[in-house]
Amino acid sequence: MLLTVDGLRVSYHTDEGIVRAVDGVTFSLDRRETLAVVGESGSGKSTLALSVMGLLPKTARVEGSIRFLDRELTTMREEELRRLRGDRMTIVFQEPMTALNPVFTIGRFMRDIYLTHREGSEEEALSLAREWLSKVKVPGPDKVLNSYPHELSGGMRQRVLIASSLMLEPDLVIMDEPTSALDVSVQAQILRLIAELKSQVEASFIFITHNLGVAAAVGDRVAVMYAGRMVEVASKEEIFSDPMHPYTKGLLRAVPKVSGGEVEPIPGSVPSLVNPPSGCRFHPRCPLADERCSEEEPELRKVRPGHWVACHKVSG
Amino acid sequence: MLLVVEDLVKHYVSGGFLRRKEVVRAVDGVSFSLNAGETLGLVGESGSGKTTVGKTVLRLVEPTSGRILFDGRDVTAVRDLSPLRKEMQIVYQDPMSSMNPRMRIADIVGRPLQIHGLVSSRRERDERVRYLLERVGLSGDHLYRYPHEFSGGQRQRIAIARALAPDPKFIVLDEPTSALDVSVQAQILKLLRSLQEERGIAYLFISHDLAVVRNISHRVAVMYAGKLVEMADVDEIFSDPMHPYTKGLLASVLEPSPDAEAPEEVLPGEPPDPRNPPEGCRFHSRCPLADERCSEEEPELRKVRPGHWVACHKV
Amino acid sequence: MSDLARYVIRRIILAIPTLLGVSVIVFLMIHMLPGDPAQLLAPPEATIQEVEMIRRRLGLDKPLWEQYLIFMGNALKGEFGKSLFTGHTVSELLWPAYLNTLTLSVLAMGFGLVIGVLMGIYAALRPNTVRDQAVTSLSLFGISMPVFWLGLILIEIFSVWLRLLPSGGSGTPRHLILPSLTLGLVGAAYVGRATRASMLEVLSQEYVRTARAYGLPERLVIYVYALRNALIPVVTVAGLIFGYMMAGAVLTETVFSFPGLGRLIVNAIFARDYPIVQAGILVVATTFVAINTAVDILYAFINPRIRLG
Amino acid sequence: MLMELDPSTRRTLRKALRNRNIRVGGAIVAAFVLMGLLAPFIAPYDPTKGNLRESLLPPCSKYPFGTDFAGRDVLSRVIWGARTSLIVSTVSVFIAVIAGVLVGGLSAYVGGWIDEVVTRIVDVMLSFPDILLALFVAAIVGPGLENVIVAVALYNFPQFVRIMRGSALQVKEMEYVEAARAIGESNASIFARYLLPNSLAPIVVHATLRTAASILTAAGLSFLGLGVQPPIPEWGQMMSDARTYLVTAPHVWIFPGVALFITVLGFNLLGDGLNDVLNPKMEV
Repeated sequence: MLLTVDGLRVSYHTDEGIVRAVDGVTFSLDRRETLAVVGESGSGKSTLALSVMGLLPKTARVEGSIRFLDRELTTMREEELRRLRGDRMTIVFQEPMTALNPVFTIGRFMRDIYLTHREGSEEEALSLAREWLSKVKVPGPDKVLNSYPHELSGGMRQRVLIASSLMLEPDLVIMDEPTSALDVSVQAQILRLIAELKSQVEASFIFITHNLGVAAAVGDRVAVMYAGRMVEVASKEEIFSDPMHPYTKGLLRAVPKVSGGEVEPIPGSVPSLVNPPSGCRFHPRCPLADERCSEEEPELRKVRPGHWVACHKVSG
Repeated sequence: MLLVVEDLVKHYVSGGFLRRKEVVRAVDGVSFSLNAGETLGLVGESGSGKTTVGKTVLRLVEPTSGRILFDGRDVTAVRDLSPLRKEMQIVYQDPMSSMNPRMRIADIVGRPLQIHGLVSSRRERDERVRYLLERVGLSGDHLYRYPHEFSGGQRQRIAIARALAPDPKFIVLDEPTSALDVSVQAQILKLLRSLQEERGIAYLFISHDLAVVRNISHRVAVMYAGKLVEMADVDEIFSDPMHPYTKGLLASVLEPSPDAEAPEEVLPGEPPDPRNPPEGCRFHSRCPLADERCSEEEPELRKVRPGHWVACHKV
Repeated sequence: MSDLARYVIRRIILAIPTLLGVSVIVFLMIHMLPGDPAQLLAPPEATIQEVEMIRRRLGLDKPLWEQYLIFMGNALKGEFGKSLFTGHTVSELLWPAYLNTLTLSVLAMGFGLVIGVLMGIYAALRPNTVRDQAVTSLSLFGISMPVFWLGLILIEIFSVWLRLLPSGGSGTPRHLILPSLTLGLVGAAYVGRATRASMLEVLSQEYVRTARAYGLPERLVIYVYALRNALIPVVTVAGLIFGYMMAGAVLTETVFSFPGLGRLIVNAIFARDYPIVQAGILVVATTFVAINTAVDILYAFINPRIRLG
Repeated sequence: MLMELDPSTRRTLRKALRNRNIRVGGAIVAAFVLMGLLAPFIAPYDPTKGNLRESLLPPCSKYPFGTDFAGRDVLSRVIWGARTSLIVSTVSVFIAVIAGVLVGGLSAYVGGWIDEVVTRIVDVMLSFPDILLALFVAAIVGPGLENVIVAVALYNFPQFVRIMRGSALQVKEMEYVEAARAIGESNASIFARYLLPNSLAPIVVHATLRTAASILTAAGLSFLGLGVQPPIPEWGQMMSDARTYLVTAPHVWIFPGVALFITVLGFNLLGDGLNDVLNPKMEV
């Protein structure tokens, strides 16, 4: 296993109370595997990404274990963690507009990444950067190296970030909604690019998205999160052909499709993470919920080989 | 015809004194019409001008040229917009930023009633607001709360209640569900449809999301770089798209299905800079079918079948 | 023309109407004063004939716009007429005093910038800790401190008790220490506040998180990636503070009997030596506009985005 | 209905009361205001009458702050000085706020060439940095209490125009202003119901901070002899008088300086606190 997350809990103290952003998440990731993590706002998917990267704000409280390359990340010294970041594990954020420093050129940024983690000259850094910009199909890599972020389009900036995160051939790449800020046509290009790159590099991917279609297009396995918990994990084929958790089922019925058909909303809204519902967090919106659901928190358990569900109402 | 838009143009001119002069051709000759009780879905990527069309129709943005007829009246010519404001409304993408944070719900939803003289007392206003809130699925007790005390979906319901208040015939819905979670989006779509059935309101539904447009529209118009490229009935445009851009867009959409894969790259490049759109057909730089003519001559939007309009030399 | 060149030229041209406005106001000063300008510009004991002569000599009988053009023409040549009482030309008095004030302000500014930026960064890196609060309180004290009172305290400490430095006067570098320290401390307080606020803002930006996400060393993240952005607004504040120092020097110069422009202006106000007052105020305001224009141009070099604006 | 506060106002109020800057600053300002208001009752002596035989006495039991060169009680003069500073700063800031909010707000809302002209005029006024504009005005109208108020108000005015204009321009671009037009609100109503209430937070903060700065400016003018004239007691003027006895009688300039410093500090603390509460930034 490349990455094993076990019983991860992340909470923050705020004026309103304790926010339990991630509340007991367990999963693992193989080499060269892509896990798509799907969830609505407040499901904790981005917090999960940041906690693996060790990028949570200092005020966050982290419990549980994150093992990466057989080393425990939660107790690792910041300096050691820093050496892993950008080298062995990288992350691509959602907003390519604000993720790049406005006063430095692309070349400067990519050079700094290289020189931070590798012994080498500036020329080597820039030639590797140029090579990777070509691999992500940036037209005119030399010109882009000398450009400032505001001179590039959103799609180009996202390609630059992808090149930056793959340049040092990491073991793990986390993509946090990398296409959500892009137009449909550009999103398609980026997803195609990622699919092609996946076959060229050794890395594993965690792909975070709120878009079920995107998850289906990129994931080998899909994990569905709700209110800080993982409610269902299965292979892409199973989760979309045979969803078992009522939330996954509801989500699939609620999303409109270009092929047409009616949508069926899930009643209610996403719960607050300050004071989440007792028992199963989905029970107030769940058509199957009974008394037990409001009292006892369901464990994520294996109902079939490779198919895990956290629901009292699913047997198997 | 409730609404007829003819050759609508909106150019933004910026620059001036020692600043580079720039003309942004946000909307460049758009024509369409809308029947009472009908929903026209207006689809396009960012910078296509779809939002500008919506706002120009309401004259929240002054058109550069063109004609807008609403219910037989020339919207572009009237001096006093007040009577039109009562009949045409708008719902924005982000309900939080479209509400005055220092107003209570009673005022936000009640102002249109007061402005247009539809209520005579505060009590009557509150009664009406209470009714409207309940109609959009909120508790009437929320009257004296502020917008920030609600969730995104609830806020969008409040925005819909505000638009509904003066009992309009027409509402521009500008990406009304884009900021919402999937599970809540479906609720809002359902609400919008039931309101339309109940009151016969016409919608101009602006969205970048083809699946959402398919769900709610009767007819669909596709915009690209300030122009309409295709317009047809909803089923026809999704089953038989004719413009290469529409085809590309449809192929780019991802469906949550077990055999889904990353789409083939059908639309290379990015939408053009509206300050400097390509000559000829604006789509030719990204079009797989483009030939010389496409780069020189701008195609007209023409009827290729009853109710199906396409602007392409190759169709 | 490049965007940058265009921006620089536009910024310089935009300063012109401001300077014209300033010159009109300063020019009109004589006419805003209660009484007859010629009378005001004449020595108190002058006869009616003498006043009339002065009126003609100074062109006060001509239309206002013509007088303004003459005033401006002379001002552009650096000529502001003669002092009413001392017999010197205004330029003879003005430029040495200006140079003194400039020296004082530049020293104070240098001091204020270094201390202020360091304080600001120090505080911003440990927000809401005791050390941050100490620095924040210190800068709050600084901006609440009457500059003339601070000057008196420093005199009491360094001149009266410790007998280290002169309490006033000019001539040697030692005379500059206390006045520039006084001004510089207040400047440091303003710069420190601006730096802290700006640095905190920048540290919360996504690109800082990105830099950390790629494992860049904290020192690089803070002192290069963040600081470069954080200093952009500080540059603006620094321009304003420099103006504050030029003008605020009035009080400091009075406390330390330092022969600068401020003291020249104040003494001229008391003596009703209006040509000096006019010239002095015009020079300070012009310097201020020039500095702010320079700052805006500098801005465009630090921040590649501004050039488009 | 009117008496009960809505939840968001109550929350802001609760936040304000928990804010240390507001508590400390507010207490100082309150003490200063009380001192100014109650000066006739709490000052032990007449601030203007002195006994030349008791000139320049160091602090003692009879005169806790000592006496000045004219034998006047420094404590009483410090207390009465609060009244002078209070009048000058609040009146001048009040005038500047009202004028600045109207001019800046309308300029931003109307836009076009009017806005262009207003901006140029403000630029010109702001080209006289800091105390210089006040000095210029004082040179023309001469010293005296009313003239200091005019000078300081004139020096504050362009700042409020600029802040209000900036704030209003920002608000003007907000979607809710467009939404207000969409429901048919009139221009006057948009200005009064949408633009003004949402632009005021920075004005409130700035008015507090400018009060602090104005106290300093007024004291500075008086220190130069161009401000409030004797016999009206004023802190800056007291310090100016004391410069002659810098070494022999430091109590004459130390105490008014302390009063001035603490008062200004109080307003600055209050302003910072209000800024924390009214313009919350993201927490790091």
